[in-house]
Amino acid sequence: MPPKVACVGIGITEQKSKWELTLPALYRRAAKLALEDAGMKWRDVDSIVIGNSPELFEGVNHPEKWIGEAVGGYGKPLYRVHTGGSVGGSTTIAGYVNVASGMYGVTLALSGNKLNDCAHATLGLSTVYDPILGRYNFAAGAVSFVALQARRYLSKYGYTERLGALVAVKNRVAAGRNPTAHIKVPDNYDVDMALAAPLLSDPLRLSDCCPQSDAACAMIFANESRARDCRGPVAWVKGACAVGEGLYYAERDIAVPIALRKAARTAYERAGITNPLEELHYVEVYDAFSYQEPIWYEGLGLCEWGEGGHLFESGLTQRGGKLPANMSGGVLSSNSIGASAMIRKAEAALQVMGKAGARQVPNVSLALGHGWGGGLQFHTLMIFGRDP
Amino acid sequence: MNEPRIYENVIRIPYSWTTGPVIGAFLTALRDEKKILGARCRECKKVWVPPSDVCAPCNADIEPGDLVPVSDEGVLTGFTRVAHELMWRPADPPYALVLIRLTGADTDLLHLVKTPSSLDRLEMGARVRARWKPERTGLITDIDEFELTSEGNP
Amino acid sequence: MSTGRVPFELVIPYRWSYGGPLTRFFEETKRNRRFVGARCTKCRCTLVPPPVVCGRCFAPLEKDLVPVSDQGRLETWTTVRFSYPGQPAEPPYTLGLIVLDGASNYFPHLVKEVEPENIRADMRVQAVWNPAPQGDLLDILYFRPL
Amino acid sequence: MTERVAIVGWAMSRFDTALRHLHREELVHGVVMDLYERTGLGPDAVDFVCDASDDILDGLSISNTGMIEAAGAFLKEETKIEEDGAFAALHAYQRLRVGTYRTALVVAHGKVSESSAVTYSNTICEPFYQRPLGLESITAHALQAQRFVEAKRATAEDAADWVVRAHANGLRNPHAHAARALTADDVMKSRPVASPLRLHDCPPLSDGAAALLLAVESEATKISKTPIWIDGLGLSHDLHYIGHRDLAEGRSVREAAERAYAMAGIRRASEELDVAEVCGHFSYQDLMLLECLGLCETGGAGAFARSGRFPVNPSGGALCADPIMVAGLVRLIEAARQLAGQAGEHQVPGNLRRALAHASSGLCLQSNVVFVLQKGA
Repeated sequence: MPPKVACVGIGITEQKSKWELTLPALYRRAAKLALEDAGMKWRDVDSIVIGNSPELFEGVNHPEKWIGEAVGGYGKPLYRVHTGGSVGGSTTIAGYVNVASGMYGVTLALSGNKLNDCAHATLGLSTVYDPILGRYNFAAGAVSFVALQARRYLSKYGYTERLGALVAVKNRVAAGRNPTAHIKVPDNYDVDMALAAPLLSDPLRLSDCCPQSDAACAMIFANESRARDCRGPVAWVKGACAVGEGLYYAERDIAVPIALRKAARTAYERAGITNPLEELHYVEVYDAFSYQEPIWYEGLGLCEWGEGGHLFESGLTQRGGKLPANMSGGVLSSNSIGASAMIRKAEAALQVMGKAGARQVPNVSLALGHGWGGGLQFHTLMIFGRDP
Repeated sequence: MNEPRIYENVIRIPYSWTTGPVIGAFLTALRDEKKILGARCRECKKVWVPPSDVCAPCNADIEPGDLVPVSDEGVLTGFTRVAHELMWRPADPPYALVLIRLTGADTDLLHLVKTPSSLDRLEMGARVRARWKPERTGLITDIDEFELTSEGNP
Repeated sequence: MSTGRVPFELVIPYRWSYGGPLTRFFEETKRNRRFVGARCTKCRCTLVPPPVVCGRCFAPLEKDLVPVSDQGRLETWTTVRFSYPGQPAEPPYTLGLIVLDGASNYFPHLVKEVEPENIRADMRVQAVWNPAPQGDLLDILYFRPL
Repeated sequence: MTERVAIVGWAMSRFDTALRHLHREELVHGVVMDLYERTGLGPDAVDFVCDASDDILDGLSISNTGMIEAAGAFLKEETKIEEDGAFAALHAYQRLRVGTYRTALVVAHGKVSESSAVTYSNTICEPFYQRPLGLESITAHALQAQRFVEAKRATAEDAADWVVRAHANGLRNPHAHAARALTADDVMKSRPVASPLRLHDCPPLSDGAAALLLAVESEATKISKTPIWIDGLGLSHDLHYIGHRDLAEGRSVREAAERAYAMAGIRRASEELDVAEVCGHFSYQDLMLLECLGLCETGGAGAFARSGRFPVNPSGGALCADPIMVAGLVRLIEAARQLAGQAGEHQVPGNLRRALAHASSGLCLQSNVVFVLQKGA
């Protein structure tokens, strides 16, 4: 059994379109929030792992070489993780691995980005596809690729555009209770208002799509003895897993995330979970686009393939439901591509620690945070528990 | 083996990087006052030129209030005469990239020496002075280059 | 003391190698106006364009490429209505994931000659070949309904 | 106590100035298949895949999207470390120490012929102070070399002798594609690039890929007759702006070495190690590394190298083949090959028991990782 590791401190900056800070200063802000949350000083950190979204988004190659000294990295072990949109998740896992390996007692993991320093963020996105095959940007842009996923999901299982609007309402309204969320909608935001939003890439309307935010997130992981020294509540890592699938492989069904199902099965095994729908008390999925939430429910094994929409419509994942999901407002309300996959795990940990403020859900002792990246390929998961 | 097929193209992405208050103040001082600012760390008192957002050894924040002017004169603490053709070069060869310890600074500034008369007399410890561009836009290249001053070397 | 923005256009030239499989694929689309795929020795699926390996099985592909029909089904599609730099066409245009008859993976391309509201899942589509092919993805102009 | 970790397999693609006929996925697939053939294993023997590559070098954001299939990581646990493959090997080592994995495959690739070392290294510079002045790998390492010479720690002759010796070693290594018979005179009269660096003080441009297989102890002894144990590991990171640090100090190299030696219980490196593969990329930086890794005393690098009493870079090092994102992992492979007695023509004779491998990331040795390897029990 791997050694016990806990998340002892979390820092999430405001997620907004313009930060008047350099990239290192933005990461430093998240690091200071996390140290304060953990009641720790810079010198308590033994190693650092930095995640950042694709370099062409910000135009700085190996940005950890510039960011490192601003987050206490001078003279410390430090390296960078990068797996596209899931980078926040894989950086969180790398932070956990640094401690669980026994090499370090306390590790600071950070991830984020300043996409708005790029005049056309979509230009950065269009470099995600193989230059020769994607040359005419046929599969370019996250929006169109996910739109293809959404359309496939609707036509395969018979759901309508109303499902997207329902998800948009749940998460956009939930964001009202999250001080760091980017988009705030009026309290009376409803399905009709969501359905009235302009179509961007059928079936995705503006209401179904995430905003472009800048933010940074920091999570501090500690081994058992260092975690016991922390005075506040901590969130114990029960299971962590990241699995990848191909892009255009044989018999791929873009609406059936088999890599997520494999990652979930492995993470549940490590966490000793046999029935996730019953045993989990809180979930944060990477809902960059509304239709993805029910698809990720299926990948997480909360229901059978095709039943994600019905699970959502049952109200079970609403505030007050048996398994609330994305009470932070999710990626649909704030998307800093570099930070979002870590923020999903941070929100799950905050719920377990009882430190989620206005968005706190009662008695959460087991919570899961998800993240995806690449061409709908990489899925990262971390499960937190209240007890070691 | 026939000629392998190659697809040539260019990735062209415009950026506009946020300077933040400290680097913003440094660049603004270049543009408006032909002044070079350093950051004095509140804890170790070291003057970092050019300034960044943190004094890393002390892990102390640096804010605009910590900025102090330093001289635009100093001595060479390093140089390299660049001969090879670089795709992205600040000037046509021959030019030199140099490290300068400005009077009042505790670290070295990277910059250029271009004029032939200066290039011939490059040596460690040589005294240099900034030559400012008449039109300045708030970039490190508002200083066109550093010239060796004629007062001879120590 | 102000904070500001430093503008900079990053321009990086690249010379990407097509590599064996893609070179042969686009020779066939250019010279013979046909698709070729590679068949996996383990799962027997045919993949278009031919990849380096059958990713799912990590099994080698048969040496000889197999011709594949230029007709197929449109599994999913999206009509793009917003503009962003580097788009393949002026919006609105429709992008689709096509599964060619005899192949078993997605082939992304444009879909035309049909109104978005008339598109149905898995409708039959046919490639429209470029009269002046250059040996790239535009050797196929778009797919249209059969 | 979690199990020890060993290197149990490796493979290197052909290294050359331009492997134009290969798509990057063909290059990676080839090296992974080669590793499987050498070890008699297949993808089902691998629990975790760790990719190392760079988006700006590949001209492809998220440069590992295609590697899931090419490297056989389909539905496997995978991540990408955006640093030299040696840093990905460090992460893979950490994964194995956790206890949930038994084997880990590390694969790194870089095709500089598809873009350029200048665009790769200039974009590493922060955008305000260094980038507009065109600082890139050659000029940055030239400034460091000049400071090293100015500090009387090495001379141009020392550097020339080092290059001659490296190329002589490289001539016995088929992967050292740029190795040539050189005299000190050839080096000192080669085309000036950025003083004090001349053409032969600099690494060649190389395309290439490499793969490494790690395993926990109970698995390692089944896979390999000569598992090479990772006994020591150290990593450190220095300031970014070139004028903010003393370029000749090599602070983060010393810190990384101290940490690796402490973990491996090494007190006097040059006596307790038998061979070293170091990755300074440039001649002066290789000499600087000899000091900073504690193999010789300050100012003694030139004499130490000339004495030949301690084999360093028997493979020829990065001066003879320098695939970006891969050269550091190659040092780790070459050090392991020496201990396993499988270095072919450039095998150092004698009973080698402990080796050092070093890799760096960023400009002017800003970040460094040091491995101490041990053969046998």
